[in-house]
Amino acid sequence: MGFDIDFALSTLPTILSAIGMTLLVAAVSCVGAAAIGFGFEITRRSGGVMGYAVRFLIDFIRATPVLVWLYCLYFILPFYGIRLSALAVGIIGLSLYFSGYLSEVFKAGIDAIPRGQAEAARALGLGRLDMTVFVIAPQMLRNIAAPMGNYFVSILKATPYLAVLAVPEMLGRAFDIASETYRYAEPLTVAGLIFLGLALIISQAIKRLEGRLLRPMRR
Amino acid sequence: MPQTAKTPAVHAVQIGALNKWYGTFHVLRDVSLTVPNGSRIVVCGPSGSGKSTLIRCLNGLEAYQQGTVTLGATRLGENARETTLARRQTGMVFQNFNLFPHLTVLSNCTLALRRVLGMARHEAESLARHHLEKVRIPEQANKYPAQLSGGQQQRVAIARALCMNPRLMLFDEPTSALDPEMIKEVLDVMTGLANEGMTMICVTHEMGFAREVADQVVFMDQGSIVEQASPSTFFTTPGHPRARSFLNTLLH
Amino acid sequence: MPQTAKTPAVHAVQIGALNKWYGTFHVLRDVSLTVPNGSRIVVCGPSGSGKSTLIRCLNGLEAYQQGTVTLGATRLGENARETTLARRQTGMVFQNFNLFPHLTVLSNCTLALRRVLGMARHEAESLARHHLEKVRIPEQANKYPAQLSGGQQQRVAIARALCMNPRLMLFDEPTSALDPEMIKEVLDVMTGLANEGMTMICVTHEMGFAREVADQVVFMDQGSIVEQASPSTFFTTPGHPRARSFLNTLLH
Amino acid sequence: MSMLDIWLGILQGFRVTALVTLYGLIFAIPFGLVFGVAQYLTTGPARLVVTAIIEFWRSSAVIILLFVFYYALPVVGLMFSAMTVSAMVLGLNIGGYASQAVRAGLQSLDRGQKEAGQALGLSRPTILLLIELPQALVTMSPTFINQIIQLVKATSLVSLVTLTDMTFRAKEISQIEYDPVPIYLSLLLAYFVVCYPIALLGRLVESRVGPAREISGGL
Amino acid sequence: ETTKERVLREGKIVIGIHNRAPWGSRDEATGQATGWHPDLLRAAFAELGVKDLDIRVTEFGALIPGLLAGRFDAVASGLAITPERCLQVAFGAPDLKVPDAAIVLAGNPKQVHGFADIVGNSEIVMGAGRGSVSVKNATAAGVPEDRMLLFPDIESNVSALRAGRVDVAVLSSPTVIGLLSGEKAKGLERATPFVTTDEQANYAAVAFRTGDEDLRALYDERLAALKTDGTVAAIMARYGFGTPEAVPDSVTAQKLCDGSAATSGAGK
Ligand SMILES: Nc1ncnc2c1ncn2[C@@H]1O[C@H](COP(=O)(O)OP(=O)(O)OP(=O)(O)O)[C@@H](O)[C@H]1O
Ligand SMILES: Nc1ncnc2c1ncn2[C@@H]1O[C@H](COP(=O)(O)OP(=O)(O)OP(=O)(O)O)[C@@H](O)[C@H]1O
Ligand SMILES: [Mg+2]
Ligand SMILES: [Mg+2]
Repeated sequence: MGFDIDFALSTLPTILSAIGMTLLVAAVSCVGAAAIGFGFEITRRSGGVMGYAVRFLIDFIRATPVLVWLYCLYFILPFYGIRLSALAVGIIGLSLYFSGYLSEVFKAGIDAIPRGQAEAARALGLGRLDMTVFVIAPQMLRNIAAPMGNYFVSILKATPYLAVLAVPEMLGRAFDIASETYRYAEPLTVAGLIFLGLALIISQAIKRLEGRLLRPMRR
Repeated sequence: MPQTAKTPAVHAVQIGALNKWYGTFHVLRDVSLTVPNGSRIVVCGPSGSGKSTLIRCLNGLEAYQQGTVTLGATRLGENARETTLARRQTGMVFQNFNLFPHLTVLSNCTLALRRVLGMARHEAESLARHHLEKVRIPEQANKYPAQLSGGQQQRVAIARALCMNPRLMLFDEPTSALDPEMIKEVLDVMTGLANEGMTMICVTHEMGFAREVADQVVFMDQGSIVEQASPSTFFTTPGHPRARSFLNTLLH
Repeated sequence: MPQTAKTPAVHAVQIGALNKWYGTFHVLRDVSLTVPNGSRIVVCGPSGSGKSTLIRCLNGLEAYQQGTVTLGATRLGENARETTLARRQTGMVFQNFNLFPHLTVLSNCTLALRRVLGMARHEAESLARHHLEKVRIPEQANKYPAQLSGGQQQRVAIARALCMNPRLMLFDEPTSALDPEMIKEVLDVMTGLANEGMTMICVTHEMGFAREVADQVVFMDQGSIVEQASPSTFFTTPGHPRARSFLNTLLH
Repeated sequence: MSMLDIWLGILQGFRVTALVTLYGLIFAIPFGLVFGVAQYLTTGPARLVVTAIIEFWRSSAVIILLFVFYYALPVVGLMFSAMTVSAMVLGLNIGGYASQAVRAGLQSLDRGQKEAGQALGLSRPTILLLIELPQALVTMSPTFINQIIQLVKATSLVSLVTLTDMTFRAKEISQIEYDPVPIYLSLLLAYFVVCYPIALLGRLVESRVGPAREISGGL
Repeated sequence: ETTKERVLREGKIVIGIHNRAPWGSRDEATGQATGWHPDLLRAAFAELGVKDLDIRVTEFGALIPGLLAGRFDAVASGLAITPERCLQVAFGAPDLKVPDAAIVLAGNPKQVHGFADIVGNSEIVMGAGRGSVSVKNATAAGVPEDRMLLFPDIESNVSALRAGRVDVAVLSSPTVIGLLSGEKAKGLERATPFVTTDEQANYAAVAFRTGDEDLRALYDERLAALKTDGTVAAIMARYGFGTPEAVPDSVTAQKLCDGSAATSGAGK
């Protein structure tokens, strides 16, 4: 199986035609996963029955593969009258799945904030909401930028799973070409390189963001 | 400034038979203390004797199980709204400064003014600058805490607390994380405050400061106040043997 | 104990025109200092003046760009083997203790004995217990560092260093992370060491200790030694204005 | 087929899932340790090389690596068994993540630990082995346990190289019984039964040694 | 030693399948290979003493790479002869004609009887296998892309049909026959008729490695014999295949490879 560069280049337009879908799914899922994960973590912190329920849910999510989740949401929910579009299932599935992981990131990020910060805020008379928004959240963001970036890359790398839902994303396009031409090396390499490039861009962006966020906190 | 409308109390703080447990561990045992308006109390005692716990009870950072804490005319915990108002009039300065590292010095000072008191930005900033001047670092207003020395950070923390116009200031070992030179600059600011008549309760082992500034020295051991006296009495003729041995180690 | 076979040097440490830069920042400027065997040097000076850097250069924790450091008869860096041997004869005690948290007190003390000197377990342990007794905590041998108070931890750190039978002890602000009561217990141990004739260089701001124990007080500022005198001279008539103002702030 | 039959059928793939996981660990653990330590100790060009090797295993798409190692390498004369390829690719992928945990654990240790060792005259290898690694491994152990879960879940890809794991069993069963609800729910349950105890173990260890540093580890 | 010599010596041939009834799958009960192509191969080689069919189960997309990598000696899993694939592998003689067929919910609620019906009713969503010839045929017939959902495997197609995500799944006729045999597809039925043209059909065959032409020749020889003695017809009957699936004599592997007969993809 030799590698034909011309052929590889010729696959580029087809594969790139799906980059919009891949990015859309990844971006929305990142936001969704972060939002749900933060909600999970806040709920867990408040303790009580809900706290335990959320804790179990997070462990459940961690203990099961994302693919199976997508199958369940896509093929099983309709039997119970819930019919979501493939795109919606993909985004909800990835968001839910990664929210479990991100909530752990948020947990670590919040735990790393010295207790004195919350105490200082309370001593100044700040309410719970103000404290969360103006004192805890900004510092948490600084603590978690790097691990959160890693998960954003993971979410990107998980978009090919949406092929099982017939969502036309990049790796699926590459496999389309492969199964039509029976040449695997070229389309897969092209898709792999695009994914790698996107992943590098994301992690660089996160690094910069982290640098900017951290600047005031360093000497 | 919001203010309780009741008759101005003579005592800034009254602590009555305060008891607190951590699980089964009895941290505060029947602590009673009266702090008249304008007085300066220094609290000292061995590590673990409950000094921090006591002053944290005064502004609601710790809950307690028995006893009463009265700030001005407000009994803490009786009425939620009044409790909040009373607490707001208590400023607290911590050993580790606890400045918000992601905010500039100025924003550290204005945050509560704007979010709690709802002041306009302009007004809040000019008030903050006024207090920064008072602690002698107006020029640092736009820096971040990490860019300041420890002494400067602690002075910002004091300014931040002062911005809320407190009637009582609590200090928990404000100089024990500082280098010797910086200790002096912070103590100077505190002495200035005391001279202006601020009521303050200060946990510290700076005995020079206690001697110079305090009206009363309170010595705690194992959760109880075992001695309370004027500095001159306390330093020359401590009554309790525990206080005596403590003073000994302190002055080696 | 391995020992350099050369003629025993009169001076434990000789520092000659030491210069060190961090990037473009000149941390140590032409520092020269002679420490005779058995003498006790206290180094003080404002924060950032290079005290830690200086004593870290003495046991090879920091590299330097110019100048010489001679420990006993060995010039550091000339011969790798001799440098290692000379370093082994230097004990160091840190501000934050730096005990190994995953090892018991006893193992903290025996680790280097066994791995560096190749002692048998039994022998190492009995030596370690001997030194733990000397710092007055033989009963803590089987605890982990986290189970001890700060003062106890620092005493373990001293015992750990003593186990290697050093000819020179370096202390970098050994009491500045401690509560007042614990400061005394650590200083007592150090005074005991000094009385036994141990050569020591100690960065500290405990002026009581300096007065009582030191032969010489060295005052550093901005990377240079600006004053070096006996404690009685230093405390009564400091020559350099910077030293004077420093002493002032220290004794407020 | 009853739900129980389906479930038992899926569990027939458990042996492969477990074997790939165990053999995978044989690759992952040494790789994570050696390369994590190497990245921590090296500087300059050597570090670049170490980092490149880690990144290759960590960032490449596992599915493409499986494909290449099983189907492309024999063409150039390298023939590994399916089990070897699976264990190696999945193991080294997880090992790449684990190496980052090891490095982070070593880096987050107080510098004073190393200095205290040096001041006592201990050699660099002794310091690493007896002082730094034991502490780093303890703080990193929750992360390692989470990585094992990731490894178990990643075994769902090995059907690509002709191994019959739990996911593939589910697909086989759906050849007989085209009824997605019980099959996918059973599969979800099967992974849950395998991974949840590991997740609980992770929680237990975490509560002993403090929170895990989150390093995203694939799916 | 050539592959042929080794196969004959060991009495064992390693085949790759992608576990798809009726093409080639592992029997749940016995663990043996079963299905159209394994049965053909077994019959073809049995008299030569090759009794052992050693199966490797993998994904469809890995069948040809696995063959090329020497992971198996033949692909016996319903691979269709296409000019592109002929560049990679050596196909045996075509053994089954593969027209498109469709499955729908019982009663065929949307009355689908050909691509024209799908094109004509904008409410119908069609499912098919990603990269399969059915997709090409549907596209050629004018089914718009936004009403076609492409799934990676048959299960997904069936699950989507049951879940109401598609109204019809267009698959190869043998697949549909295999799918509907027995109890496993309750509530589903084949859309009859489902009109297709001859150009849309393609032809399945066993694939060998290029370079193993001697093995292929041996197989072709045996297959011809099996056709003559009626064994092929018997196996076809076993799987419910009939005249629509019979290969006309005029169609040969050579012609299909040259692109002079129909095009692309059978199991897919
Ligand atoms: N959250 C807690 N849970 C359990 N015990 C606690 C808690 N906080 C403090 N303690 C214990 O209560 C006792 C009093 O603590 P406190 O911090 O008030 O002492 P302190 O006098 O301020 O000592 P220091 O001089 O070391 O600051 C100590 O023995 C401490 O271990
Ligand atoms: N690794 C480093 N890189 C750059 N600058 C450093 C480094 N370590 C120390 N410095 C700088 O060198 C100067 C001297 O540091 P050193 O720690 O020796 O001071 P010190 O006298 O011990 O102060 P302190 O009393 O605060 O411990 C300081 O200005 C410090 O910021
Ligand atoms: Mg305290
Ligand atoms: Mg220092």
